[in-house]
Amino acid sequence: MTNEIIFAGFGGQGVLLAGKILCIAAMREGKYVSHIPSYGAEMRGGTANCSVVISDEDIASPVVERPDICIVLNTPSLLKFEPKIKKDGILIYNTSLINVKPKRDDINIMGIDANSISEKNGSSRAANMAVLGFLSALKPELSSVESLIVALDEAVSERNKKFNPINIAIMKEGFSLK
Amino acid sequence: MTNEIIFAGFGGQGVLLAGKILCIAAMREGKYVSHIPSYGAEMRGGTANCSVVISDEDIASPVVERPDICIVLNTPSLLKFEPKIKKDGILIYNTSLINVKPKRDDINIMGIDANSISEKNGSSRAANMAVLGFLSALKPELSSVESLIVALDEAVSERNKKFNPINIAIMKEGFSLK
Amino acid sequence: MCKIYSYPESLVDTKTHYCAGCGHGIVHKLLAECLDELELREDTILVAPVGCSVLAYNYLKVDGLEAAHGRAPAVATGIKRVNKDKIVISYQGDGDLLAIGTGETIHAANRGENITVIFINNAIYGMTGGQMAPTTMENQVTKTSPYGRDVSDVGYPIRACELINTLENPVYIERCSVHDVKNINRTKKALKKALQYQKDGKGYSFVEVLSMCPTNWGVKPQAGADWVRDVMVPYYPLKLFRDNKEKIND
Amino acid sequence: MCKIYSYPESLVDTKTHYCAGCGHGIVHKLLAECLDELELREDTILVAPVGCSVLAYNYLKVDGLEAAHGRAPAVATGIKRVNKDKIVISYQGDGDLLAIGTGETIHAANRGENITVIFINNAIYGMTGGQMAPTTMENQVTKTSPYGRDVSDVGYPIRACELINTLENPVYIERCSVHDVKNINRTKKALKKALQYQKDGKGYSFVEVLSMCPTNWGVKPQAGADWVRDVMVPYYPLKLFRDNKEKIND
Amino acid sequence: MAKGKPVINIEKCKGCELCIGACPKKILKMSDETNSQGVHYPVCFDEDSCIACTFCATMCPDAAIEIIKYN
Amino acid sequence: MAKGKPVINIEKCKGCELCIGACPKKILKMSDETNSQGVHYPVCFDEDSCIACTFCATMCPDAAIEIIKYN
Amino acid sequence: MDKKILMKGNEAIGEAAILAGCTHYFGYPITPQNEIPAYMSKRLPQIGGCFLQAESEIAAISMVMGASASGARVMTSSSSPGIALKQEGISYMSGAQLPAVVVNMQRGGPGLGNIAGSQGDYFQATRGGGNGDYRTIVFGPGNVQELADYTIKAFELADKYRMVSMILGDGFLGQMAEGFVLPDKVERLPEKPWALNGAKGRAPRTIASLKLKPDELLEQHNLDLKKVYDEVSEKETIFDTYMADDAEVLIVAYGTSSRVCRKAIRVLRESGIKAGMFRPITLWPYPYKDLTDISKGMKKVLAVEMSHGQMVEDVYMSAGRFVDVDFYGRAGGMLPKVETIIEKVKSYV
Amino acid sequence: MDKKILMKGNEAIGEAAILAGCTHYFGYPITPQNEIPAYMSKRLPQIGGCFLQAESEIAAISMVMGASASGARVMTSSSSPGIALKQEGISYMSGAQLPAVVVNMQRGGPGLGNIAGSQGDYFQATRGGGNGDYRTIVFGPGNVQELADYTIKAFELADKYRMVSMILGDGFLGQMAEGFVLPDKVERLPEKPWALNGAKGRAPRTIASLKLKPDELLEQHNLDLKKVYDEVSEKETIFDTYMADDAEVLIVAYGTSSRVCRKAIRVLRESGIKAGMFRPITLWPYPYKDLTDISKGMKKVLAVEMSHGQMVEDVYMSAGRFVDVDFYGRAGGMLPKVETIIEKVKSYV
Ligand SMILES: Cc1ncc(C[n+]2csc(CCOP(=O)(O)OP(=O)(O)O)c2C)c(N)n1
Ligand SMILES: Cc1ncc(C[n+]2csc(CCOP(=O)(O)OP(=O)(O)O)c2C)c(N)n1
Ligand code: SF4
Ligand code: SF4
Ligand code: SF4
Ligand code: SF4
Ligand code: SF4
Ligand code: SF4
Ligand SMILES: [Mg+2]
Ligand SMILES: [Mg+2]
Repeated sequence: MTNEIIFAGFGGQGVLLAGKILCIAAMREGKYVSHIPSYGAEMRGGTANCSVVISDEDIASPVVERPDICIVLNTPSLLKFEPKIKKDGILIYNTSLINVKPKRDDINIMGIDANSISEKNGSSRAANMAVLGFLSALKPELSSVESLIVALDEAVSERNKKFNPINIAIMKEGFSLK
Repeated sequence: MTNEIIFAGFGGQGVLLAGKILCIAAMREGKYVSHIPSYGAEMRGGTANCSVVISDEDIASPVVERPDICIVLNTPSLLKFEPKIKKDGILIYNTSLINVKPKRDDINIMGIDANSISEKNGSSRAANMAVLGFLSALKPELSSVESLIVALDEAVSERNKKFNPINIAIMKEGFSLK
Repeated sequence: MCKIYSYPESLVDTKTHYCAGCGHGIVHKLLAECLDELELREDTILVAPVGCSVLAYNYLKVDGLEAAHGRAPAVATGIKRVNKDKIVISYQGDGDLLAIGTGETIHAANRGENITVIFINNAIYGMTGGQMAPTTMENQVTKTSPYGRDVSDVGYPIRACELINTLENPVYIERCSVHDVKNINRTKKALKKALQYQKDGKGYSFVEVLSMCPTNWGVKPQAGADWVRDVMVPYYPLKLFRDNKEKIND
Repeated sequence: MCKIYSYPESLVDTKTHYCAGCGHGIVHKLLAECLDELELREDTILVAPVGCSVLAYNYLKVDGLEAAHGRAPAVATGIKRVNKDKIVISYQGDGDLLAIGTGETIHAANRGENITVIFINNAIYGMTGGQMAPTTMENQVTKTSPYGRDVSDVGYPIRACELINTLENPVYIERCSVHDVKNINRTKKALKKALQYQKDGKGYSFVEVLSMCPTNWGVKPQAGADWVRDVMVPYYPLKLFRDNKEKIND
Repeated sequence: MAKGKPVINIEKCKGCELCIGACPKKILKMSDETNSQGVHYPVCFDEDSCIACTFCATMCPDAAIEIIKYN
Repeated sequence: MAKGKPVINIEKCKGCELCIGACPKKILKMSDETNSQGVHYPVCFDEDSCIACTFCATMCPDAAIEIIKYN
Repeated sequence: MDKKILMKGNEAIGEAAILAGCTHYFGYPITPQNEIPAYMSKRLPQIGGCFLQAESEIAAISMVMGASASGARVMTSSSSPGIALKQEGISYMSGAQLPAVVVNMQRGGPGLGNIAGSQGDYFQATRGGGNGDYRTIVFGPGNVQELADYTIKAFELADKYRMVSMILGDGFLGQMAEGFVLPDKVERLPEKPWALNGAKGRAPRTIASLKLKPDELLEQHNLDLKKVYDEVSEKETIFDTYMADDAEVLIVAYGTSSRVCRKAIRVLRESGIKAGMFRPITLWPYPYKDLTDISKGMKKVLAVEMSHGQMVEDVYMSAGRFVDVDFYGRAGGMLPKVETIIEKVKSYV
Repeated sequence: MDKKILMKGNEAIGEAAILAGCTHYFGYPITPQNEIPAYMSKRLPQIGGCFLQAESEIAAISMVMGASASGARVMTSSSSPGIALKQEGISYMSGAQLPAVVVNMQRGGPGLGNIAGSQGDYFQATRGGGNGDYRTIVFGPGNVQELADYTIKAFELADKYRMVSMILGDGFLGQMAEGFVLPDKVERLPEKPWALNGAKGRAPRTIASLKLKPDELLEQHNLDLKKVYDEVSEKETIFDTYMADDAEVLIVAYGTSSRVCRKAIRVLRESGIKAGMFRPITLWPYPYKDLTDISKGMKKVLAVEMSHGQMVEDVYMSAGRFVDVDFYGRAGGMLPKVETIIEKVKSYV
């Protein structure tokens, strides 16, 4: 089983970190994982995204062109990635910031009010944690929320560990949404 | 028939020009010719020499390692090239400036008082012409003195053509020495 | 009722790839205005550097050539030596002009090539994501000076105008900034003068422009503009160094 | 009866490949004397340039490394960053230091690497047979300026000390000459001071030495020395530009 | 004093807010709405006070502002 | 005034004549003979006048001169 | 606990270099390898080493030369155009027999191209883009684990043979993070009795590539170099195979392309087609002999590259003497397509 | 009267370039090609052209790029280490499809090496020492006449295909003077509708090698380049043979080495041994097909080079598929020995 996932948003939304946490969590559960950011001369300071692959076998290409799952945190990312999702794939989008409606009817679309969840728990910038939690509820085969919590601790720098309790709370709330 | 020749002397003695004139003359007589200066990081401003090949067939290498004929105009050149001459080869050396005696007994050695000939004809720097004339007398198969005279005209720049009469006179005197 | 400010004719009406608040956009606009006003658009060849402005030729309606990183002044030289009657502009960033391109910069200036060099000093390598530039300020943290620029180890930020001002042939050297409206207007005047000089066959001109890279400085655009004013300007004095071959003394 | 002048210990007792009357030989001798007097021979690593002095390491009894053309200051940087307590000398010609090596020259100086750069300015490319150098004089005829250096086309000769003097970190900058005994002695003092500063960990020093290349100037050695005095010195003023980090004003 | 107004090309705007800092009359603020790229853009909340000084437009790195002057 | 004399290493000499120009006493001239490389070298024709100033040696690019001083 | 950690390829190289005893890094930024200098600028000061951002790639390789001559383990890294600029320096270092590790995270070319991963610099790396008859040891790792492992190996062989070693990765490998186990720290570094450190109590020594006099000196030097190169060719080839034992069609690929090929082989095997892979890991010395042996009897050999055909020449010169060789490649920073590989292989059987 | 004149190879290149309509030259001194810039600095001003000594080889190739983009016929020249430095620029020009002629008078390597003639840069020239999948047209002339003739041809093909052409000579060829006939002046230069000269009355145009968006752009560009390269490979190979018709042993050599081989062949023929030679003149595109055809049925093919084996790879990939290939080479600026060639060939028959 191979899952190809894209996380996308704007610069400060932590989509790269979200992908990394998912990878570490899945790796700890024995999966093959790969993570690659889109890098390069896109519009500078604009959208950021990363490709994550979680698989039972070694991974051919880390670059995801047609994702099974797509998590988008802002409007430009929705516009860009919605068309690329595989038929019957999953789109999770951040209703807090995205005011346009996804259009496709051949994929599973889920909105989550990620920024509100984050803010409610005392952080203005942890929408990424909310969607991570939600994803693990939706696709437990990728990683359990417990693994995500362990991975979070591994992924963030010493300096930022103090936010972990809040991040975990947000993750859990995301998890509980399903 | 292939003749491999080295002309050697110090910087201002015109050994490169002598080689060039011989080449042009022989070329005009239908021979294959090549001319290559020693170039590079020898002692700077020290000796200069060139390899000349005159042949009835196309020339393999322009670089002469063991010359048939060697014309040396100063002492360091004699010291350097005498040992390299082929057995039964020819060494022509400038007795005006070279006060050491050639040592080999398996080659034909001829001294010519080239600077005196030059000076006698009114030039302080045409020893090269004297040896050229002498060479053509010695080895007419390389080039006739007439061809050398034509070649001289071709080889020197417009600016220096005014010295041609003197140069020709010196060449002829060299020729007459044999 | 009339439009007193609109985007210049020479500017392509498109969205650039630059970040919000990036100084490159301001300079592009000014350059386009100058080309309009001097009617030079159809006589201009722009050499784009390797840096965030590598696509500058997509935003200005002029012929464009891409140089290898740092080599724009040499490429511009090659162009000018053929297109003697055309306006040739070398547009470069600080990494491009003052690191890898130091030799090309100094020698084109020294020859006094009749070209205009526009130097965007944003104290950082923008395109590659924020590494230390030759112009990075003392103690500034970048991707490759994570502990801040240690001037005792890697040297002080280099002042390009001062360096070039030691050479004989340059005709015009000025340092400007785009951190506020007053300075933007001054920058435009400088660019215009430089192009006018080139048109008149006077020779080499060099316009340095202090500029914002909010993305890699990790600040909001306005804070970036303020940083130019508060940190860069004091070290890189805004002034005219040479005009019409004459050195300007302080 | 005693020998009051002999060749220095640090100089290899051999015949050099230099032409008669070449300034490189004089500078080698002075450098060897300084190494002797400061007892630095066994602590020194010499970076040889590509130029006539490429074989300098054959003439000085020190460890030597050959740099690619123009890259000696960068190579010296690499050495010094490992051999922090050794004396590292970058010995370079004008083509090497000021043409192809412009970038390496400026940046090593700007970093203030604790090395000594000895710059032999003979206004020509010696090794390659006499082409125009960045320091070739106005109207000077060379192999690649057969009609004389046209400063309106290729620029004025570049003054290295003045260029480097715009940077912050250099500790010591002086221009000397070896065209006569008085100046040779001054040059020796400069070299000695530069090495002393390096030994004391003060930082970057730059000693420019005007020097003769009779062969490629097409003159006799004494005429070459006179040409240095009469043509080069007036353009390249012999002076101390900076000492112990302080700029010397005229 | 001259009168006028800024005309903002919403789609070109990248939301840098430099225009806001540049306006001497402080009559620009960022919109609550976003453009198609999700970017907030400036709006002039007091056109009457606009003196058509063009500062906002001059400052804009994205040539997203034009200025109309009333005569 | 000090007294001395130059000792010339004939084989090292390249014949540049710079020593000759450097000598304040003008007591050096080039030899008629040549060394093994065919090079003329300086000779001191008036050692009595030598003041052991070392100028000739200092000037020599080939370290071909040593100076002896008499005490 | 699993010792696997997640790191970007570029950072894995950086940490592995430090574990290998690399104390000096000189480089100049270029995408897609910027994480290497960024990582080194943080880490080297922590271990008392030296990170210096050079003014250019050329200055960087020159600094590497100086540090290497002084006996340090030293590294530089760049990507395609930047590596092109280092060619003269690499040639000089090879001529002077100075060891160092050079990393090339290849991007799309020619020229400025783009910043996606590519394998367009294979010729440059294995044939030498610099001047003269020199060789560098070239590794083509296929994942983050190998990037780390072969960085260690690159330092080891560089010192052992006094040669430049190169890690020939690409933008994808450098940018991607995978799980991998950090290699062990290298505890004993080799002595370098040839290093320059001032001639204290010994004769001065010189390190140079110039060999002027006598005329034969440079020839002899080249023969000496050749002897080293021959020994390396003899002893140091490394390769890997995948389902090659019973294969009828052999795919040859390295680095990122080999990952795609693996996938294709699995799919092919599912449909009963016996495909396998030969994966050279040292690209110079190329494992000619092993490839020749393994390819004998195959129906076809297919070389797959992210280029328009460079490594395939090495396949022609080995497998190609006995088996028909086909080629599939994409240039400009594009990955080969699994489907195309499958299609090609299917057409052979 | 015989129109033959005597000129150094380097000067012959210079004069031929001028006859080809070259108006701009940018270069940096290096032995053994200094006569080219010296010649151009005298001649170009006389015809209203431009000679400029650049501050470095890199600046020179960059100036060439600018002049080429402006539509001029332009040239640069250097020797081995200097050519190594131009690799990035050549890659850029190739990516931007800008024509120019680059002359490499090879010298002994690696590194600074020496200044004698050599053929150690064959890989660099034919495989590309720069980054990415690009090609340059490479000529390997064998005498002064050919230096002149193929300089003309190099300009012609460069413009025709918008590629960089290279004259791959060596120090011996450049320094030697021979008799030769000056080629005719090229009277009609091709139009260059793509050149930059200001967007007067037309849409602005851009010349660049950067191809960022969409992702496939650079791939397409590479495919376009490949199409050109394929056409050149198809149409523009040039080679020569010497006594090959009835030969039993075929020597393959180019440039200076081929001269030595000719001599050896004559000696061999005298002793009744049927040796002959295949001499590639275009080194890229290499005349694979012709060599394959001619070598079929030979007892042996012997590649001779002034290197430790570079062109021989092209021989392996063509003749080598049917005939046993041997190699003889000397590196470091030494000429192959006639006697060794004779010995080798004798051992085959
Ligand atoms: C030879 C080479 N080296 C390095 C790079 C990578 N690179 C691209 S842009 C750049 C520097 C950009 O900084 P700057 O010139 O200051 O321009 P900015 O983006 O800040 O405007 C670098 C190092 C390259 N493309 N080519
Ligand atoms: C990359 C490279 N370019 C050019 C050369 C050729 N070259 C050797 S020395 C030299 C310049 C010598 O001049 P300078 O540096 O002034 O030293 P000098 O010989 O005058 O002391 C040049 C261009 C080279 N060896 N390598
Ligand atoms: S990274 Fe900096 S220089 Fe580049 S576009 Fe963004 S703000 Fe401008
Ligand atoms: S060529 Fe000039 S610099 Fe070189 S050794 Fe001779 S005199 Fe000295
Ligand atoms: S034109 Fe002037 S006053 Fe009006 S909005 Fe713009 S900056 Fe403000
Ligand atoms: S300055 Fe321009 S881009 Fe920035 S917010 Fe104002 S209108 Fe938008
Ligand atoms: S020591 Fe002085 S006086 Fe004596 S010979 Fe030498 S220069 Fe002349
Ligand atoms: S200075 Fe030295 S080399 Fe020159 S002539 Fe005098 S002794 Fe000889
Ligand atoms: Mg910048
Ligand atoms: Mg010089």
